[in-house]
Amino acid sequence: ATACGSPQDTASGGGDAAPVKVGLVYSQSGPLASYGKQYIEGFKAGLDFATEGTGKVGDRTIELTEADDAGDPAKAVSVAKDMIGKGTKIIAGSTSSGVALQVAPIAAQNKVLFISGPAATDAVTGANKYTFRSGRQSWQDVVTARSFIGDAADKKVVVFAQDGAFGDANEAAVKAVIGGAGANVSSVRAPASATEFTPFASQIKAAKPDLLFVAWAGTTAGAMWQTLDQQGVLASTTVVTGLDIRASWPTFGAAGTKISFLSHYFDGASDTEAAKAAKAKVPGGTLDLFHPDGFAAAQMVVRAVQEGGDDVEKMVQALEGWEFEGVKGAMKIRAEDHALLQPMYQAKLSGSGTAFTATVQKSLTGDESAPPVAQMKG
Amino acid sequence: MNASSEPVLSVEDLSVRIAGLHILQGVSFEVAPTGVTVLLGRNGVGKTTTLRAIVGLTPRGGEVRGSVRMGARSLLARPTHRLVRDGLGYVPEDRCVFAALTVAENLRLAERRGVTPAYDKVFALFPELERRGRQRAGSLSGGQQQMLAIGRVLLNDNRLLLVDEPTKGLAPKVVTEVAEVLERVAESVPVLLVEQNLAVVRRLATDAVVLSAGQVAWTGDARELLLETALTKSLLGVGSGSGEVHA
Amino acid sequence: MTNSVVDAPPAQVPDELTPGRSRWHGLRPYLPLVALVVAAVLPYSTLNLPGIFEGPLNSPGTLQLLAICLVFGGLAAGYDLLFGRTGMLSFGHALYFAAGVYGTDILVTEAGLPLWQAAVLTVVGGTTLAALLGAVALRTVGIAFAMVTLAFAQVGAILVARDFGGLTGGEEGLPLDVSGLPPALVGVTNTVNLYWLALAYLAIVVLVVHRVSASPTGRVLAGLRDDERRIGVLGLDPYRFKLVAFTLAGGLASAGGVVYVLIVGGASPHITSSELTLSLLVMVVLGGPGTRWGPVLGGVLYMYLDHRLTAFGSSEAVNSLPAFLSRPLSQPLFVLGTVFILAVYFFPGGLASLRSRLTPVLTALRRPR
Amino acid sequence: MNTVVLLTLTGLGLAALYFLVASGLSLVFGLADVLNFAHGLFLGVGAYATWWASGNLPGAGPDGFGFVLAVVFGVLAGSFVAVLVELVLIRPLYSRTIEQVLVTVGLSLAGVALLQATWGADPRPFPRPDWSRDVTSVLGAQVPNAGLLLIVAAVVVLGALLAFLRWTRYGLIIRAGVENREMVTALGIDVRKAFTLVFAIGGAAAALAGALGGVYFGTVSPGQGGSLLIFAFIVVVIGGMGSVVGSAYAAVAVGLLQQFVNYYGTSGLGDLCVVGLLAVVLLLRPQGLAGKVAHA
Amino acid sequence: MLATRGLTWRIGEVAIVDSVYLDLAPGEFLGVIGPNGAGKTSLFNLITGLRRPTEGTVLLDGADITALPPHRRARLGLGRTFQASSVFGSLSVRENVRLAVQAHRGGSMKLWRRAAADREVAAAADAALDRVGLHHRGTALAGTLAHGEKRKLEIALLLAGEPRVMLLDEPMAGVSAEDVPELVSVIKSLTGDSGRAVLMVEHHMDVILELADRIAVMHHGALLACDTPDTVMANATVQEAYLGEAL
Ligand SMILES: Nc1ncnc2c1ncn2[C@@H]1O[C@H](COP(=O)(O)OP(=O)(O)OP(=O)(O)O)[C@@H](O)[C@H]1O
Ligand SMILES: Nc1ncnc2c1ncn2[C@@H]1O[C@H](COP(=O)(O)OP(=O)(O)OP(=O)(O)O)[C@@H](O)[C@H]1O
Ligand SMILES: [Mg+2]
Ligand SMILES: [Mg+2]
Repeated sequence: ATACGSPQDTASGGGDAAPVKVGLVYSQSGPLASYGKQYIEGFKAGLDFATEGTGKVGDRTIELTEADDAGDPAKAVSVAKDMIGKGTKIIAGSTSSGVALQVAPIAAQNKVLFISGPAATDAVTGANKYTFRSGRQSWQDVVTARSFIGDAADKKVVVFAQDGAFGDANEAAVKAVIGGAGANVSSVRAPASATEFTPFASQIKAAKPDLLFVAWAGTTAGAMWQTLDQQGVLASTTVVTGLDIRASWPTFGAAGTKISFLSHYFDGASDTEAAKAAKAKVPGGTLDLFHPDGFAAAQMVVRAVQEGGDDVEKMVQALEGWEFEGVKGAMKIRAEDHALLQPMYQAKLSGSGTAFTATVQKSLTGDESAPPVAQMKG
Repeated sequence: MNASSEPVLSVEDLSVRIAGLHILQGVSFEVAPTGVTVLLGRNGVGKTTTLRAIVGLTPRGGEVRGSVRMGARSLLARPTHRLVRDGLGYVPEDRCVFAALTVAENLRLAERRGVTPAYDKVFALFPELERRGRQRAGSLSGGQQQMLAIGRVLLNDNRLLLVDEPTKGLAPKVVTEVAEVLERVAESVPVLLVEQNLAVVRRLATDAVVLSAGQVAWTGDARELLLETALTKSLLGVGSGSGEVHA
Repeated sequence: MTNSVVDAPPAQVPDELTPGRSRWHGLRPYLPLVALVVAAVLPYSTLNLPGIFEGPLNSPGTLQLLAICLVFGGLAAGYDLLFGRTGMLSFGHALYFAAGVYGTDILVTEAGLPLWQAAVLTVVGGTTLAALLGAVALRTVGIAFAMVTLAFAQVGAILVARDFGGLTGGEEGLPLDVSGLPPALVGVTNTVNLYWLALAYLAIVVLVVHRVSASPTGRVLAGLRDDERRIGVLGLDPYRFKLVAFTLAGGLASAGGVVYVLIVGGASPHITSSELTLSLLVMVVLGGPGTRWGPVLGGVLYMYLDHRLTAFGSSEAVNSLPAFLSRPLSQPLFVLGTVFILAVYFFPGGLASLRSRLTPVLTALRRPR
Repeated sequence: MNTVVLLTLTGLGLAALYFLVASGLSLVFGLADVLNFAHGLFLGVGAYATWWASGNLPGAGPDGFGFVLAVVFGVLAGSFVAVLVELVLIRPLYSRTIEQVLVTVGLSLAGVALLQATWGADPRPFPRPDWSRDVTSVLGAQVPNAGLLLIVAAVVVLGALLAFLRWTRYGLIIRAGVENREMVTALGIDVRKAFTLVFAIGGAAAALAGALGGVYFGTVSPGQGGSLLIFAFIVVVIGGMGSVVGSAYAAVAVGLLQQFVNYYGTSGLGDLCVVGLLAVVLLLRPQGLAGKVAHA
Repeated sequence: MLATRGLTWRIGEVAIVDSVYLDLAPGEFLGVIGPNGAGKTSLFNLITGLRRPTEGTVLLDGADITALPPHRRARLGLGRTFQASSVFGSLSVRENVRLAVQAHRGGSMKLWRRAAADREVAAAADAALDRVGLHHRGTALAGTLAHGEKRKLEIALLLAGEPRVMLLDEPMAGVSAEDVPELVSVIKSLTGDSGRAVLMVEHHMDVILELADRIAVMHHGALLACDTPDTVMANATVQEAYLGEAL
C-alpha cells in the first residue's frame, strides 16, 4: 500500500523480547568466496556455542541477515546502510580489507557496532570506537615471523611483497618489528598482476638475506613459490610466510616443506573447548583459517547483546577489555584500540602431492604477538 | 538473341536498393547459351551492381528483388559459394587477386574438391602465370593480375562466366590478348561481359544489353547495335570508351 | 575493416535534431521535468516493492541503491556523448571517473580540504586530464584510438594499484574521511540527501548532454559521427570538436566520481579497471546509443542488476533449485553476462527501441473494434 | 651475464604464453572482424578441462603420456567451446560489431562465473609432470622447465600455424579471407567455415595456453584467463590485427620488456612500459607492426 | 585564383598524381576528364588537403596552402563535393545544410545555444535547399535520400559554404538521365554570379562540353592537355587516351 513517509525514517530497535538483528556482510561470491564460507560456518558454530544451542540471548532471538558483498565495497556499503536503516545495530563480516575499511566509517557515522572479519589490514584496528575485529591483523603475522630469527641484531631481512597497501603494511610492520630489533630490512616489491617472478627471485637472491618474509596473496602464489624454489631462494635462507587456507596447501608444491610458516590458524593448532565445539559443528568437521574469526565474531555479538541490550554504547563498553576463550585459546580485546590479542602459531607443512598436514612448532600468546597500540581515530 | 535454345541465365525484374538508392529498377534480360552477351552502359548505370546481384554479392543492407534463374534453378536465395560451385564463374571488376598470396596460391585457392583443376588449359592460355607461380600477386602488373583473375576462374568448368570490365586499365597489347582469351573461352562457355571498350565489344559480343539509369534501355543483337552509330551514341554517350590507350 | 568497430554506433537520429512528429509534441519538453519531480519526491513514499527492493522506497538501503544507479545513469549518458553521439569508441573512460573518485577522496581525506574545494579542484583536474590525454589519443582513430585510451586508463589503474606515497590505499582502497564533510551528507539517516545529490547529478548530465546535442556544437558532433572527412571539408576542424566532446565527457565523468565517492564513502581500485569502461559501453548499448533516455536507462538497469543480483543469488528461490541451476544462478556475474547476451538477441537497438517496437502493439490494442 | 640469460629465457617464456593467447585473438579479429572478449574463457576451459581430465579421464594423468592425453583433451575442449560459441552466438551477429562486444563481454562474465560456480574461486593445484617443476641450467642460469616448455610449445604452435596458413588449403583460405572475404566466397568457398575454423584454432591455442599456463603457474583458477587477456590484446594490437608473425614479434617485445624493466627498474614499471609501448606504436603506426595481412 | 605547381603524389614508386600544373582564373569553369583511375579524385584530394602531396605546391590567391589542413583550406574558400556522396546520413536534409551554413558562418563552438533557434542559419540553409530544388525533402533523413537527391544535397552543402573555388567530383554520377538537365542548370548557376571558379570532374562529355570553359585531360596521373573544349576534343592523343577510338 502506498503511503507517505518521511525520507529520514529509520526503523527503531523495538522492545525487550524483540529479536536482535545482526547483519552479516561478507563475500558469498567473488574472489574471496571461500574465506566468506569459512567465516559464516565459524559464525554459526560460535553462535551455537555462545548461546548454548538456543540461538537466544536471554529471551531474545538473534536474527541473522546475511548479505553478499562480492568483495566490492560499494555493494557492502549499500547493504550495510540498508541493514542500519532497518534497525540493525550490529554488523559483522567483511572478508576483504577494502570492505572493512569502508564499512567501519559507516558504523561510526551511524553509531552501530561493527565487528570486522577476516580482513587483515592493520587500519581496522583503532579505526573508531564502534569498530572491532574478530580476526588477526598483519602486524601479528609479522611479530610471529620475528620469532623465527631469535636475535635480530645485524641480521639481513628482506620483505617480498606485492605492490599496494597490503605489501606496504607488511613492509612497514617488518621494518618496525624486526628492523626495530636491530635487523637491516630491505624490500623487493612486485606488481600484484605479475605472472613471472624470476626477476624478483633474482633480486632476492642477490640480496643474500638471513630471513625472507613473503607477503603474497592471490592466485599467482603457486607460481611465485615455485620460482623462489627453482632459483634456490628457499634453499639458501629462512623463508617465512603466512599459512593460507587448507585448499591452498598443495599449491606450494615441493616448496611447501621448505618454508617456515606463521599461522593464524589451521585444524589442530589448538585444542580448546571452543575448537572442539567448532569442529563438531562445522560442515566437514575440519577447521580452517577463518573459522575462528567467525566463531569469535559470534562470541562477541552474544557478549555485546548480553551486556548492552539495544544500547550500542554499552555494547562497546562491554567488549572493550573483554577476555574470552576462543577457538585459538585466550583472546583479549584491547580496550585502547580494539586490537584482538590472540595466540599465533609457527607451523611446518609435511607431505606431498595433494596431501599435506600442518603441525605446530611453537605458539605465541596473545601478549607475545600483540601489535603496538594504535591511536583511536574516531 | 539466339531464340533457338533456352537461355542459360534469365534475369527478370531485378531491383537492387543499396542504402536507400534504387540502383537497379526492374532489369530484365537473358543470356544466350553460347557466345558473349555484353552488358553496356555508361559509368555508374549499374552494370557491376547487376553482376554482383546475380552472384549474390550485394553489399550488406542491400535489398534485392526480382528473379534470377539459371535453367530451372533460382539463384537469388542461394549463397554465393554455392552458386559458384554450381558453375557460375565470376571475375570481378577490380580483379581482386589476393595481393599477399603468390600466383600459384591464388590459383590453388580456386581449386575445388573432387574436380581436377584444368591447369594445362589455364597455362596454355596464360603461360605467364606458370612462369610467375612464386611471385606475389600484388606485385604483378595490372594486365597480369587480370590474367590471374580470369585464369583462376577457368580452372574449373563453368556453365556461365560473369566478367566485369576485364580490359580496364590495361595496355592495348594486353587488351588484345585478353580479348583473344575471352574469345577462346567463349567457344566453350557462355559469357556475360561488362565492357567499356567498344573495340573489344565489337570483337566479342554476340548479344548486347544496354543499361541506362538502372533500367534496360535496349537488348538485341550486338552487331545491330554497333552498326547504328546514332543508336550507339544515344545509348552509350560519347565518353564511354574509356580505359585504354592505343599509343 | 579495422574501422568497423568505430563505425558501429548505429546511426540513431538525435532526438534533439529531428523535428517532432508526435501528437505529444507540445507536452514532450515537460516530460523530463515531470520525471525529475517524481524522482525527487520518491523518498517520501513508503511504497514497498517486495523482490525489487529490500525495503520501502524511503528506506536508506533502497535510496542508496537508487543513488548509485542514478550516478551510473548519468555516467552512461556522459559516455554516450562520446560513443553514441560523436562515434568515438573510448576504452578508457573509467579513468576520468576514477580521477573524480580518487581526486575528491585524496583531497578531502589526505589534504583535508573542505568538500566544495576538493570537488571543484577535482572536476577541474579531471577535465584537464581528459583534455591533455584526449589531445594525444585523438591523433589516432578507430581501434587504435580505443587502444590508446585503454593504455592511458591502464596507466591510471597501475598507479592506483601501486599506491604511490600511500595516497590511494592500493587494493584496499581509501575510505573517505567524513569528519570535514557537511553533516547533511553523513550517516544513514541522510542517505536521502545523497540520493538527491545523485539525482541532481543525473539531471545535470542529461541537461548538459541534451543541450550540447541540440547546440551548434552538437550538430557538428552528430556530423562527425556520420562523416568526419566531410566536416573537415566544410571548414571545421574535426580534431577540435572531438577534443571538446572528449573533454566534456571526461569532465562529466569526474563530476560523477565526486558524487559517487560521497555516496559510497570511499574509493576502491576496481573503478579504475578497464572492465568499468566496458560496462559503460555495455550500459549504453543495452539502453540504445545516441537516444535520449536509452543510456540513462541502460546505466540504471545495469547497476541495479549488478547490486541486486547478489541478493538474488542467495535468495531462497535460487537456493531451492537443483544444484546444477542454483550454483551458476548464485553467481551474480553469470546472470549479468547472460542478461547481456539475451538482450542482444531480444532487444536489438537497446531498451530505447522498446518504445518503437511496442508502438504497433499499443496502437493495435487501442484501435476500436 | 647469467642474469641476462635468465631474464631473457624467462621473458621468452612469458612471451610464449602471450603469443599463445594472442595468436588466436589476432586471427579471429583479422578474418572474422570479431573483437573477442570471451577469448579468456577458452583459456579457462582449456585449463580446467586439462585439470579435470587428469583426474577423471581414463588413461590421463599428471605424468608422461597421461599428461599429454590430458592436455590434448583440454585443447579439444577449448576448441569445442570456441566452435560452439562461434556457431551459436557469433554467427548471427557478423558485421554487428558492437553487439558482438556485448555478447562476448557477457560471455566472458558468465563463463568465468560458471567455472567458479562449478569448481570454486580458489586456485587448484594443477596436475603436472615432475620434470616441469625443475630447472635446467643454461649458461649458468637456472631456467624453469615450464618456461622452456612454453617456449617450445609457442615455437611449435607458431611453426604449425605458419605451416598451416602456408601449406594447407584452409590456411590459404584464411590468408585470402583476411585480405578480401568476399572474393573468397566468389571462388566458391564457404568462408563461414573458415570463420568457424579460426575460432577452433584460436580456441585450441588459447586452451593450450591455459593448460601449459597451468603447468607454469602450478595452479588453475577461474580468473586466470582474464588477467592474461589484457596483455594478449596489447600484443595483438602492437603486432597488427590478423598477423600471426606480428603477434609473435610483439609478444617477444612485450615479454622481454616486462621482464627486464621489472628487474632493472622498480616494480610496476614493466607494466607501465608495456602500456607506453602500445601507445607509442599506435601513435606512430596505427595499423600495428604488421598491418592486417595474415603472413605466412 | 587556384594554382598547382608540380603537384605530385606517389605511393611507393607509383605516381598517382604526376607533376600537375594547373591554373584556375576567377569565374572560370575548368572541366577535368580522364579514364578511370587517372588520378582525378586524387588530384582533388591533394588540392583540398585530404592527402599530402609528395612534391609540389597548391596556391590559393597566390598564397601557398600546401601545408594547411582541409578545414583551414575550406575557410579560405575552397569547397568540394565527393564522388561517392558523402552526406550526414543520420541527420535530416535541412540539418545537413544548416550544419554547412553554420560551419561557414562560424559559431560552431557554442555548446549552450539552441542550434535550432538561429534564424539566420535556418534561412540561409533553406535558400541553399531551394536553389538545388530539395526544399520539399527538408525533413527526410539524408541517409534515405535517392542517389540523385544526395548529389543535389552535396551541392547544397557546397553552396552553403559560399566557396570561391568549387571542386565537383563527378556530380552527375548515378544521377538518372531525366534529372541531369536540372542538375546541370544548378551547376551552371554556380558560376553565373560572383566570379566563382569551378573545377569539375565528369565522365558525361555532353555535360562537360556544355559547361566547361576549358578542359583538362588527365592520364596516368599526368596532365595530358589543358585547353578549350574544341582543341581538346580535336587532340589526337586525347582521342586515343580517353575518348576511345571513333564512334
Ligand atoms: N555499396 C554501395 N553503396 C551506395 N551506392 C552504391 C554502392 N554500390 C554501388 N553504388 C552506386 O550504384 C550505382 C551503380 O554502380 P555500379 O558500380 O553498378 O555501376 P557500373 O555501371 O558498374 O559503373 P562503372 O562503369 O563505373 O563500373 C553508382 O551510382 C554507385 O555509386
Ligand atoms: N590511398 C590509396 N592507396 C593506393 N592507391 C590509391 C589510393 N588512392 C588512390 N589510389 C589509386 O590511384 C589511382 C587514381 O585514383 P583516383 O581515385 O584519383 O582516380 P580517378 O581519376 O578519380 O578515377 P575515377 O574516374 O574512377 O573516379 C587509382 O589507380 C587508385 O587505385
Ligand atoms: Mg562497374
Ligand atoms: Mg574519381
